[in-house]
Amino acid sequence: MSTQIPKQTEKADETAAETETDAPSKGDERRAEKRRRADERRRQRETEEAERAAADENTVELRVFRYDPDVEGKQEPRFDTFHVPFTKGMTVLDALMYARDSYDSSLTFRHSCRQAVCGSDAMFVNGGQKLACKTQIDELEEPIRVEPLPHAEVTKDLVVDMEHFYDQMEAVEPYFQTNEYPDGELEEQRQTRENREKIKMSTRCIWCSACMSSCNIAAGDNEYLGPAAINKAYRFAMDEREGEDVKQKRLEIIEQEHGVWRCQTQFSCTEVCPKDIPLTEHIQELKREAVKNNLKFW
Amino acid sequence: MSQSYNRGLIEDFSRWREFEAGMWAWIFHKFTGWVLIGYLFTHIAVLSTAIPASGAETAVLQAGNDVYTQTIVSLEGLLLVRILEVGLLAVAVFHMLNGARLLLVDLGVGLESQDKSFYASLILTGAITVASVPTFIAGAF
Amino acid sequence: MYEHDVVVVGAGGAGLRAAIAAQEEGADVAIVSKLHPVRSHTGAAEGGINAALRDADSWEDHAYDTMKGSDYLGDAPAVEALCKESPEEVIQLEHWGMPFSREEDGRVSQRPFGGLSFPRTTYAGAETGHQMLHTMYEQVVKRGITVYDEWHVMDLVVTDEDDPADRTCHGVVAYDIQRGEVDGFRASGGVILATGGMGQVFDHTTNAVANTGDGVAMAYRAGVPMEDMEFIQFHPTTLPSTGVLISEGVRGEGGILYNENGERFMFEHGYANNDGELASRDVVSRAELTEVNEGRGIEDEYVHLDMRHLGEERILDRLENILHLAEDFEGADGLTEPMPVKPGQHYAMGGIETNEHGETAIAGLYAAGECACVSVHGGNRLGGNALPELIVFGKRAGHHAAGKEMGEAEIPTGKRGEWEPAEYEFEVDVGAVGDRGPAAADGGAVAADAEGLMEAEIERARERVEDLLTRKGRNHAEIRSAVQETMTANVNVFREEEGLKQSLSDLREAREAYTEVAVSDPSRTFNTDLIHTMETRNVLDIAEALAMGALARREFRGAHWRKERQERDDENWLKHTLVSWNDGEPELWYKPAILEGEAKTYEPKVRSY
Amino acid sequence: MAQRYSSFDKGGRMWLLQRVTAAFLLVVLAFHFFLLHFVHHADEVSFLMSAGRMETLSYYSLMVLFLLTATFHGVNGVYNALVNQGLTGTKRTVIKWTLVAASVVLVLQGIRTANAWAGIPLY
Ligand SMILES: Cc1cc2nc3c(=O)[nH]c(=O)nc-3n(C[C@H](O)[C@H](O)[C@H](O)COP(=O)(O)OP(=O)(O)OC[C@H]3O[C@@H](n4cnc5c(N)ncnc54)[C@H](O)[C@@H]3O)c2cc1C
Ligand code: HEM
Ligand code: SF4
Ligand code: F3S
Ligand code: FES
Repeated sequence: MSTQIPKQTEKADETAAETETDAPSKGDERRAEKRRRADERRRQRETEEAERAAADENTVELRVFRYDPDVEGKQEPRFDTFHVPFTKGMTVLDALMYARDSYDSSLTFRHSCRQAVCGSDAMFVNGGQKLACKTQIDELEEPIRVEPLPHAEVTKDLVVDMEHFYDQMEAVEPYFQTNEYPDGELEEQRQTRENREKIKMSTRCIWCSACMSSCNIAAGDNEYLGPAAINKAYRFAMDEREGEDVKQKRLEIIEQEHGVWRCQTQFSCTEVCPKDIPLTEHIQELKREAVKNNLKFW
Repeated sequence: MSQSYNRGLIEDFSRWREFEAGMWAWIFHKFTGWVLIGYLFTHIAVLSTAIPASGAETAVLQAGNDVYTQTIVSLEGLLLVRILEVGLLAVAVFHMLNGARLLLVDLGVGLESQDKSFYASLILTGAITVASVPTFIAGAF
Repeated sequence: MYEHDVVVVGAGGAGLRAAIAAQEEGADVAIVSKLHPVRSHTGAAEGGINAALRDADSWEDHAYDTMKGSDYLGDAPAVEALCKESPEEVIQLEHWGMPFSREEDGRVSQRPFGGLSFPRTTYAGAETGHQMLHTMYEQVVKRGITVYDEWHVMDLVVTDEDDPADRTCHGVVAYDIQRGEVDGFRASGGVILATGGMGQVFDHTTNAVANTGDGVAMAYRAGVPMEDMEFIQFHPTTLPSTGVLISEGVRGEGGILYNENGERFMFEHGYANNDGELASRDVVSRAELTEVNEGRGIEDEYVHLDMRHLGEERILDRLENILHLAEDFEGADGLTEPMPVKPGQHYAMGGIETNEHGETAIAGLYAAGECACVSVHGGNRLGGNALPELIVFGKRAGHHAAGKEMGEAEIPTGKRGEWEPAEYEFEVDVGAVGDRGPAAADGGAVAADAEGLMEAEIERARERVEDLLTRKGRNHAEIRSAVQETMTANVNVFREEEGLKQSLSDLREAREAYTEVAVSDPSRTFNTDLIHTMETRNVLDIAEALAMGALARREFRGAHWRKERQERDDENWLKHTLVSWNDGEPELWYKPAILEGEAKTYEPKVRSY
Repeated sequence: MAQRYSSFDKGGRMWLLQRVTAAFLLVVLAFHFFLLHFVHHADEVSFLMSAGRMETLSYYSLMVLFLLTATFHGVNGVYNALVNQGLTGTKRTVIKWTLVAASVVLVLQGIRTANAWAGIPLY
């Protein structure tokens, strides 16, 4: 059973005791009482779940990180345990949705597409950055621990603040730029198959931020562009449709103080990317590209 | 700076479980690099005893009674120093092998087998260290 | 309160294109979306974008194919606009850098698609939607268009004249998911709804969890009719646990469907003696469900799609991504075992009634994309026709809202043109429960000017949130699943009189239950419980209109199949279904489909391929 | 183009130098270890033997170069590591110059030692 329960109760008692000594206000008492009742309810729910789990062998145990700055009793981060009936093909996201819809509707996480294209549900599952919807339960060791992405500010439960990640993505001028378009009205720009192949993997990024969360350098240096943004820059720098002058500009962007040189080839970004983008390879190629480009003028 | 909530000791610790090869390599490389630069300073400090020694008489030098030779011999006579030297060798060998691996990575060679090359560096380091123990310890007893 | 010229609700393909277009016309635009733009479900589209780009092809052919595909329920002016403009829009995307797949000579690739007389589906690998969505978001970043992401739009701010045709939309009220506050977005030029699909009305869908048809429901409550809601496309091969789409390619390559007894039912039970597994989507979907209903389904739920006999080499070569999908989302290894599949809701042909400029019956309110019904898809959407719809009508709506002169529209909206009331009598109550309460488009009564109206609506929305957060009651999840269950059981690919009636009474029950709904999470931060509860109301409104339309339409057209009459009835049903909310008393009515186009008049023909 | 020249980002140059010195060190350090631990054993070291080697110009210059590159490589490595951990502002400037000073001391002391062996009276 969940290890947090006794601790939580202790806490509630403590606060109650405290308030007694220094002339409790009615509000404090009420709040303490409320908290106690909430704990009670949770304990009861968890016992029920555990019983159900015992009755039915086929359940999975999930330990989920909980935190909410707004709700008393959740301000102190803790883990809640859920027992979810296992069905074949179940993903971590399915399990979380089940837990939310059946046990605790305040369990909060981002999700939308359920098919690894929206990039909403990157989380820290059993110690690794994973897309919850793309992670099969039966490939994980139990109990399954689900936490929000490390190195990011937690908004609530499994939701982290993505603003910083978006800023980095948008810092590399992530839009196509060129000075020449073909003449004809319905003329497309030509691009060789090889060139499209070269940028193909880099265009698959779904902005999930798993890579950024896994990179120790990004954790230490908030200004580091990070693997995803550099990959985005790669996507354009290597696109032959953009032309030479634009490429020069692109290289200047990625060469800035907190750009490619920060990368220490840790490879963890490449390991966790749910879209299998060879991030380290792209970063390294840009470093070489930058050096080559600069050597020309030496 | 980046922020993260304290998730308790055990939880924090478990993060290490999924450290991938590349990350261990990074940590080891860092550690060995620092040891090496630290050693370089001490090394030069010890060697500088050669400066006063060079003023000594030729006979003294020949007999090995100068400050430099004395310092080295007494240091080398200590088992601890010998053991530390083996450690230094291990550190240096790892840093060299992994450094070579990193140079290849920078050249874009063998990125798919980066984990294998890391393990190879580890194993080779171990092998070379063990193999050199006799040479390093020789004469210490 | 925030003020902009044009407020776009939704940031999928349609919303982004609309915002860019409005900005091109010089308007100050803002996008308000409950998801960050790149999380929109447009990113899930795989197949491609239809556009007549090549010399050997023509927009007229594309229009003809589309009309035929729609089973003659498309409106010709809309269909022709789509086909004429999609080439320039696709080239526009290419000029914005979209990484299309390429031919040897460096031009964009096109491939054949079901129902098309020319290979005109332009694609970017198996991730066309993803590339399109990201390319357009890049343009939005480039232009510095303001995006309010993770804001859930709750309702429209519309004046309350009796006749919806006299009403005006002044903006929207929205809930900031991160901070838990209600605020208003006032739009002096217009509000463009681009909120996407409504797959969550069914319990098994290829749509995202966020596709709850919010825009459709909002417009409906404000007085805009919903059009052709009964036309829902079901895809026969989706994974049972998640609804992830397994492309038709598997059957195209020779994949076989088996039931629990290992019978190749498409032939052995005579569903399609000629084409077998390759019969059209609706036929295969119905066959699968019949098997399950007659007890020959596996685990009473799905059938097997087997591709093992194709051999590892061929599978890896042509269907590799299918292996990954089955593995990642279903835990099934397509090389060693058959994959479980079942039909799933895929696309809503119907939606908010608009004309070809994206205008709705209410002034200042526009709609584009899957939430709108222009109508280009009529009774059935052709694969690859939704993405061009997003960019063509997104752009048109954006331009019009920003004040561009575009001439008189040919498609009438609301009851402005020819129309007839439905003769159908519903046995169950529909619409709002109990005392009708304040009309959706209320507020006009209390405020004379737009400013005051906005304030009043914001206040009302705040009260509603407050009420949901503080009251005690039931969890929305049960209600939503009740809706999804009855819709899937009764308004699915099989539609029979009895079932449809059943669904309406189940929906009634759900509506009544919803009056007691409450949110148990008291938090002001990222309260998804609250958001989902509000969405469930939208799901309810849509489900009901959908079931009403389906019950009344006694014919088999496009994706709508009726047991009572299994053939198309052009005599009586060459017309669009419309449902108006009427401040709580839904009304069903019809308007004729427009078959006279600029190129020609599209005479209904037998739809056979 | 002159502008381009000066815009050769420092990060890029240092990065490249770190790799170039690493490649050089790889060879020289291996040689160094081999010579001083396997060919000659550590406990046999004496002033005269060292002096003997140092008196050859090529060995002397190799060792000085070894010292220079190792110092650069090591100190630059440490500096990078600190910067990557988020060292900024005044602290960063202070540490940078401290490291530079330490390197200068190290190199000078090293050269003095080498000179002592080589019999060059510059120490
Ligand atoms: C699996 C799959 C494959 C497909 N393949 C193809 C294909 O190959 N070719 C093709 O042509 N079509 C295809 N389609 C159909 C097509 O992708 C969709 O119809 C289209 O992408 C819908 O785009 P949209 O912009 O209308 O909506 P979406 O992309 O769904 O965007 C809706 C937006 O509205 C926002 N929103 C919703 N409600 C609210 C609210 N209350 N407040 C604020 N914002 C809100 C959301 O945040 C989102 O940004 C496919 C569909 C699916 C599901
Ligand atoms: C023998 C050959 C050597 C090779 C091939 C080598 C290779 C490398 C490489 C490639 C790096 C850069 C890592 C990165 O930035 O990602 C590095 C870092 C470093 N090296 Fe070496 N090196 C060698 C010898 C040395 C020596 C002799 C010293 C000590 C003086 C040393 C000290 C360091 C330090 C301190 C770092 C920084 C570590 C960190 O990132 O914290 N190296 N080495
Ligand atoms: S690069 Fe990969 S891990 Fe990083 S954000 Fe993009 S998809 Fe996610
Ligand atoms: S994890 Fe970080 S250090 Fe580089 S290789 Fe990836 S960005
Ligand atoms: S839910 Fe969209 S990526 Fe997982």
